[in-house]
Amino acid sequence: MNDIKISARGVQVYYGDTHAIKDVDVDIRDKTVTAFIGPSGCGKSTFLRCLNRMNDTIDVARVEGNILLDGEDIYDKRVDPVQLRAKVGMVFQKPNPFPKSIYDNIAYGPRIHGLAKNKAELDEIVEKSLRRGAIWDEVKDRLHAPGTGLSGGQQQRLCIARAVATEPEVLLMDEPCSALDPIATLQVEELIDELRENFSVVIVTHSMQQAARVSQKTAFFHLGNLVEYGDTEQIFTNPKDERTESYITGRIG
Amino acid sequence: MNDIKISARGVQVYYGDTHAIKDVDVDIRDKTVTAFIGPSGCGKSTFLRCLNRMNDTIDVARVEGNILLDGEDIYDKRVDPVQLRAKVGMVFQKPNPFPKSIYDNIAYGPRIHGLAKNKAELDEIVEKSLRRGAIWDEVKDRLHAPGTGLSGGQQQRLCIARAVATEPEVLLMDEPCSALDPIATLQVEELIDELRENFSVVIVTHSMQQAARVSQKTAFFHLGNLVEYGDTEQIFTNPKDERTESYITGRIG
Amino acid sequence: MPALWLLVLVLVIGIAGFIIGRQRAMRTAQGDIRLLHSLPSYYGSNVFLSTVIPGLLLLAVWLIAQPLVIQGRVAAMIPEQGLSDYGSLSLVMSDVRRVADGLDLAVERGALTPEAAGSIRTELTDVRARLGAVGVALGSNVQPYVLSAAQSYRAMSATGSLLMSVVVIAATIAGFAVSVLRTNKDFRARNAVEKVVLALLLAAASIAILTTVGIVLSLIFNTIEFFKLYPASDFFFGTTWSPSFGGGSELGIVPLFWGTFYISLIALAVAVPIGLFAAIYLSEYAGPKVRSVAKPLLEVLAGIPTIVYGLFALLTVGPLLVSVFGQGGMLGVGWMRGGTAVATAGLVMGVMLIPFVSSLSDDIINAVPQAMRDGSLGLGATRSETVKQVVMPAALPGIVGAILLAASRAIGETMIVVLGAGAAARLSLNPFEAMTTVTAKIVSQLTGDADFASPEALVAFALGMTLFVITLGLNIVALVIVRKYREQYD
Amino acid sequence: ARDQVQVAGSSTVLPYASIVAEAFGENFDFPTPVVESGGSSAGLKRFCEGVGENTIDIANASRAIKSSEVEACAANGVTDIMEVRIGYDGIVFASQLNGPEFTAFEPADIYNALAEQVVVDGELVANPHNQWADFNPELPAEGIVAFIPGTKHGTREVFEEKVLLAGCEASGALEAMVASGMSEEDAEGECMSVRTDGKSVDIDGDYTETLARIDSNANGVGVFGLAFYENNTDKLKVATMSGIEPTTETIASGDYPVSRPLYFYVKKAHIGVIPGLKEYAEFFVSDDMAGANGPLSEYGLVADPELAATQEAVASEQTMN
Amino acid sequence: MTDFTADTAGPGTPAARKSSLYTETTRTKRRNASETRFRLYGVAAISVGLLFLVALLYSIVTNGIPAFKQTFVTIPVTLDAARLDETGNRDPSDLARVTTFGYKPLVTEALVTALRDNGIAIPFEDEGDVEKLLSSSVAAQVRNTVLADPELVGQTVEFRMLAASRVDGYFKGRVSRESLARDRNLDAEHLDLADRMVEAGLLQTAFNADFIFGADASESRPEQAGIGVSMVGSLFMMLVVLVLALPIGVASSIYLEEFAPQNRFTDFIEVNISNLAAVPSIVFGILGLAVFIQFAHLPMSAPLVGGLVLTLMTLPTIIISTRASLKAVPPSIRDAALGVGASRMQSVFHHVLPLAMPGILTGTIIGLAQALGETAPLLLIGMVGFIASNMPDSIGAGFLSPNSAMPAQIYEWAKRADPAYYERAWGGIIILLVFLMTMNIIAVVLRRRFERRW
Ligand SMILES: Nc1ncnc2c1ncn2[C@@H]1O[C@H](COP(=O)(O)OP(=O)(O)OP(=O)(O)O)[C@@H](O)[C@H]1O
Ligand SMILES: Nc1ncnc2c1ncn2[C@@H]1O[C@H](COP(=O)(O)OP(=O)(O)OP(=O)(O)O)[C@@H](O)[C@H]1O
Ligand SMILES: [Mg+2]
Ligand SMILES: [Mg+2]
Ligand SMILES: O=P([O-])([O-])[O-]
Repeated sequence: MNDIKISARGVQVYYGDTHAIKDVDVDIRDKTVTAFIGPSGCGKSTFLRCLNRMNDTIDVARVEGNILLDGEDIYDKRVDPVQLRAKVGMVFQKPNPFPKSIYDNIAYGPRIHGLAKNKAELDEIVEKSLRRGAIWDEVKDRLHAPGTGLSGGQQQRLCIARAVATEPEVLLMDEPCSALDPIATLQVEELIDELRENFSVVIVTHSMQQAARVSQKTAFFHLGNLVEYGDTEQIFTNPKDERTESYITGRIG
Repeated sequence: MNDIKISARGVQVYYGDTHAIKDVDVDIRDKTVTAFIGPSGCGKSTFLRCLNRMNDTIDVARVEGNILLDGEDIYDKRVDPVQLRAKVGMVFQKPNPFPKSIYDNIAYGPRIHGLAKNKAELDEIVEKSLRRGAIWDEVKDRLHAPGTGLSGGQQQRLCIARAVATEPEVLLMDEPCSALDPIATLQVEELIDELRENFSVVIVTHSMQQAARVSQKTAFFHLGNLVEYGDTEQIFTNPKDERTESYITGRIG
Repeated sequence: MPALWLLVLVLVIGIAGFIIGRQRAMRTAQGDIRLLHSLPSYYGSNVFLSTVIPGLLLLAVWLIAQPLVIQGRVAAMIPEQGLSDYGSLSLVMSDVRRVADGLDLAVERGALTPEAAGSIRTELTDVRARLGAVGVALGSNVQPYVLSAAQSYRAMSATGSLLMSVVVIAATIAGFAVSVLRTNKDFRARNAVEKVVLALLLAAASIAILTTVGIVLSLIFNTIEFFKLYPASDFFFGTTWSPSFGGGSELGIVPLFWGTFYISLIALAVAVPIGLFAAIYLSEYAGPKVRSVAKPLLEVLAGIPTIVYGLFALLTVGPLLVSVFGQGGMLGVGWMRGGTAVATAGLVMGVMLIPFVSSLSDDIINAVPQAMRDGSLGLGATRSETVKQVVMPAALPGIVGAILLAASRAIGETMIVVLGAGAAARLSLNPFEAMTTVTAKIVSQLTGDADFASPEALVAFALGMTLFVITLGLNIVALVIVRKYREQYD
Repeated sequence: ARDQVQVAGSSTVLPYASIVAEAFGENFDFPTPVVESGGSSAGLKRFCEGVGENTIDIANASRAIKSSEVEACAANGVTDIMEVRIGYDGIVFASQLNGPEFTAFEPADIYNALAEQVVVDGELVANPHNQWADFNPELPAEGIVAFIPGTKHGTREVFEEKVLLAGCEASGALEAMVASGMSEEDAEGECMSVRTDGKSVDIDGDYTETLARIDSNANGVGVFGLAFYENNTDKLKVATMSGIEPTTETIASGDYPVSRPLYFYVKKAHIGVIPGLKEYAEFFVSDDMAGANGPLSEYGLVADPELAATQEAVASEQTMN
Repeated sequence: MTDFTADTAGPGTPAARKSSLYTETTRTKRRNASETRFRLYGVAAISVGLLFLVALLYSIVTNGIPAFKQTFVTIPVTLDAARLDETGNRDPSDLARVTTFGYKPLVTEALVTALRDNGIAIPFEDEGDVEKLLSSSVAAQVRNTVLADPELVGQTVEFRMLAASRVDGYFKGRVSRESLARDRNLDAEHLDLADRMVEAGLLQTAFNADFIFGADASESRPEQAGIGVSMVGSLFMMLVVLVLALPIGVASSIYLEEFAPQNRFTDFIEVNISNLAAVPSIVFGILGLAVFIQFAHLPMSAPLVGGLVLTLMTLPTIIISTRASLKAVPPSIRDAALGVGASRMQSVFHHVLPLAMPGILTGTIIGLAQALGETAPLLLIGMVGFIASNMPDSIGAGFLSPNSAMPAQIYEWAKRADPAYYERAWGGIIILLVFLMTMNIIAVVLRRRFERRW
């Protein structure tokens, strides 16, 4: 049941001359939440963006190595990055709602993927997604107000809802709770837990507690290297690498 | 010594028809760290932006009530918002580095305020600010690379350093550590502590721990109302309002 | 079948294809669009495109190729005598084509029966008169060999167009069938359609290249002709421009280029600051009301015909400048001898160019994210500091584009120069002196009275070509500089 | 198929051609011909581009076709060309109605005012004159400003040959030049060169531009077509040349020296093909139109004394040589 | 930890920092002064632009308004059957044989009669001289009326005819008795006559709809000239430009900005486009003549060809502005779309393009304005000159039959000798500008709807 969903081998990422990700091997399991932790600037977002080829959009970025999704090389020429991204959804570190209405923000993905047969179904998807993003109550009366007029945390949840609406098989979440209060955080964590039943989730977080709460696997990055990867419990209770230990106990940053 | 730095009375903010801040009275003391806490979308950022009139830039926003800085009404006609903002600095919720080099991002404020007599002094200010922003080590070799090419957390620290570089009397920080790892968070908290010796700091945060660690005063916002305001210790140990209690104990969001 | 009807038929099949493709896709997915690879309309579009494109391509190729093929075969039928009569094969052939077209028209108008058109003989019929009656211009009487060539030409064309109809329709239906058959729920319809759209986008971009080729081709022959008559070195390095009808003209391009450069410079010196400041004011300071009125009003400046600007320069601005800078003028400097001057034309041209800078820049500045402004204002910057140091650098690439566009228009402008700057070519530094530009001289030599085969008239083409090459060079330099700048920054 | 006559060429002939075209359209069943402007050269060039519907039928010209152009025509298959002279264009000197008394010029005056080199006290020198009175006390003591046709205009050629060259001879400058060792030909060329110090202003535009310049410059003297002058007598006053006042009569009789013939050229191959082509050509030179009292002469065309011969030639479709 | 220095001294002297908000520090004063200056530059820039606009519009309107009024003569004309229809059977082809030259005396006599009937003495030796009061178009007007309704022959019909341009000029203040002293066309007596005719109600000045809807007229009768037909020519040209230039321009910008790989070929296209912007418009005319008329055998003087030439000329403007505004759309928007699984094509067409719309519309406004006012390229494809066609009777004819364009018409009028054409040229400019503004309004309104900040 817990097969490998994504398998990365020897991944290198360069931004121009900067070597941002250094030879990372990692396996992301299906129906599992994997947490990426590590100090700011260590390459978590960069690596995350490799997994659905979002780095393609950065001119200076160059990716090497192999990344297999369900055994297929996602950097293969035959692969359509669009289809890949429909399968591997993403919540970005900086909330980026479309300058459209809240409704359209959510409905966009389902529309282009043909997930709804008619308007009623679409409405249903939008409501469900907003509920899952724990923002329904706050926006249900202003679905047609612009998404850019929301507060920081609301925008973040909107983006989570938007990503969930397309029902990806893998969801990459870059610090999805950074602007959320504890309750909202809890709700998002519940969402993640729920998603895990069918899908695979990768979450970048700076909160050890959160990593410990939601993830089964944890990867610790440091200066572009994947230092340690293993069961969350083991990483937090019994780290093998001393850098991991220092980080968890708050000694390196 | 701990005089009132900012005093707000009957502040109301409307975004078009939405009543985002409802009749808030609050006193912000000098040489004190004040934490604003509350669920996402409750109006923390909105209120923060009132304090240095950043809401002026939002067309639909309308501010009513009185806000006094050192006893002077900042919404008075005679007040130049530019001078006000030089005194009351701000770190925004979403990191917004200028599309310029890292160096120029920091040097921008000192340049316009004439804080440096010459290039050497400016270099010094830049280095000092980057150190205070806890990002010097990461960027010292790429000071002339664009600030937009930094990681999320690095951008956030860059923006903190940028705000500190102009040496404001009051520093408003909207979730300054949301994208930071624990070590970097700690460093920023130390910075805040240090700033407190001479200045006044207002910080919005979703982390109760952080609020408890750095602040002396805490204000709890809920649905646009200031529900409770008092000594941090008292708020966290013995809240008067039950909504406060619910929030702190994680029951309302 | 005429090409137009063929075209309509192909399009109709294509539209039917769209509907059928869409339906078929839905059917293969049992009416559940979630099972489809792409949205249903992509399947429809895919069938439409696969149906229409082969047909249209074939049609286009055929329409171009058929005359060439037939011409080759008919040309082989022309006897020796034809060449000596006409002087060249192409002249004979143009007559053959004209006669053939005439026969077609005659048949169409009922002046000839189809059989008669195929069998008439010059010995028996005055073909020229018969064709003239239906409105076909023939240069001379029709030779027997021309007529028979024309008749075979018609016969071949008829067979050719029949064949064309068959082939085009076959290709259309084949495209239709293949794409409909390929339509099933797993077919990557979106990718297929997007590939075609991308090709269309590329084709649109390539029109610029075709235009360039067209311009070069329409200038080059006369330019070569010119250089046969007039030494290139005198043209490129001569500092005197004085054409005259009787020959012995001096046609040095240098003063014209100097005039072009000088006038454009002054025009930009007027338009760029005014346009930029106006754009900044509109996007950063003005309220929505002011903006929504002032911007379109300024845009009217771009729509006033240039002849009005020319008259404005001649009648208003010129005399005004003379009253300031002329002899006995307000400044008493006496720099300006007449109303027509570089400064007059430059000033007025600058006014015309204001909206090119202001409107485009305003849009670009407006597109800079508000967060950038907030960042700067939050540090205690004034609005002008924000504009100058944060907004403008962010908007710079677009603004540079707008300024280059304005500069290009300045180089290409004619009427304002003719009326505002005068017609005399001169090399001088005094901006209050009359001068003229390359473009103005292209127009005047082209519409002048000189012998059209003389260097004085042909020089228009050489001027056009030279200007074209030089601006091309400048654009390459600009591109390289912009690239360099961008690379340093990243 | 094209069913209207297509004409292009000289802007000097354009007004006459358009009057004819308009009347032609009113009185015949053919559509009104299209008369394009764009200059004699451009018109002839398009005329010579070939035979066929996508080429023009008639080229208007304010000068005779050149032999090199005839050759170019022939090279493109345009061989049978009919040349039709419609009359003469008078060229006059005029100045602001209320300006100085520029009412009588001699060619020598114009030469002395505008030439590059003039004779002063028997010496050939670069033109030193600033005022008209400097060389002819009978002329006003006003600064010299003249607006003459630019080198693109056919009028310039006439101005050079019939005024400057004549003035050069009359003022003795030609003699002086030859005496100084110049060849006859070079001297004639030198006679026709105009001073470049700004006192003589080339006008590349049309007469309305010259008029506008004179309007704003009281001392200006300009060169105009007779028809243009006659339409603007409320602003301009004309000067006599060698004592002769320019009128259609004096020009037709040849007394007034400065004039040039106007032509149009017909592509014979198009006759009988383009409907109305021959009718238009005949109508143009008919007495009703081009005769001495016809609308053309009313507008300012100097009627051709040999009009009858021209009508004859058009009727018989006579081509050039 | 290393990032900290123990420098806690605090910046700035507290005394200086405790300055009041109400008083500006010297530095703020200086900066605010520069702010005010900067703002003033903006106001000044816009004022200068608007000032020029007002000056231009003022001279256009004052010069052009008289063109909208015209002087008419209303008299009865006896359509003498003996002279108009010798055969007497009212056969149209026989009627047509009498030319305008035959009608002219008829009209002149009618005027003389009308004057006599109203008791106005004719001051000329030759009574026929009164005909100079009338436009030379009247004979054609009467003839056309007769040809349209042969039954009128033999009757007396009242006609409203155009007065000659100089008479018209007299009532507009352009012509005075003094100025006629040296005029061959009209004498001062004619003006006296005209004044009497006004008193008698034979002559009146009225709004001239024919100026707006009519066709060009020859040089000898400015009073008849109208801009309507060339306005239709411009309209058809603008249709061609809009339908071709906007999609092609936007498509090539999208390709270059969003999809083009960085290589020689795209560099080449890019340089070409910016270079085309600098090609003088007349060169596009040369190109149009060579390609569309001589090579592709499209008809001469046709708005279709004009539209094609102007399309090529307008493309660079639209492309350059579209590219600039595509570039200005922040990448986060593209990321957001790609992140939910949109293709690049979708992200561009669904998100980027709408955000770039203001710039695209600006380019379109400016490009079309430029195309609408351009004369030079039309010179070479036969749209400048005397092209007095009728209104096209079908859409196809609108594109293909010979026509002029508004700027070409205005340019021609401005060159004509009769001063009456001068006011018509300006009047034409008024109509051109009204046309332009109507065209722009749609784009301006659209643009306002798309404008937003993010
Ligand atoms: N520009 C705007 N236009 C309209 N409504 C807005 C705008 N900005 C904020 N709001 C609304 O005002 C309310 C308060 O927003 P604010 O940004 O102050 O919340 P916040 O407390 O900062 O929340 P968060 O913790 O999520 O950042 C929210 O309901 C939000 O949707
Ligand atoms: N567009 C870019 N151009 C150049 N360098 C970049 C770019 N994006 C990121 N980097 C650099 O690559 C490194 C890794 O960045 P990344 O964004 O992956 O960090 P991160 O682990 O997500 O950090 P954070 O927790 O702060 O978001 C950093 O040193 C950063 O400065
Ligand atoms: Mg990151
Ligand atoms: Mg907030
Ligand atoms: O146009 P023109 O040839 O008569 O000068």
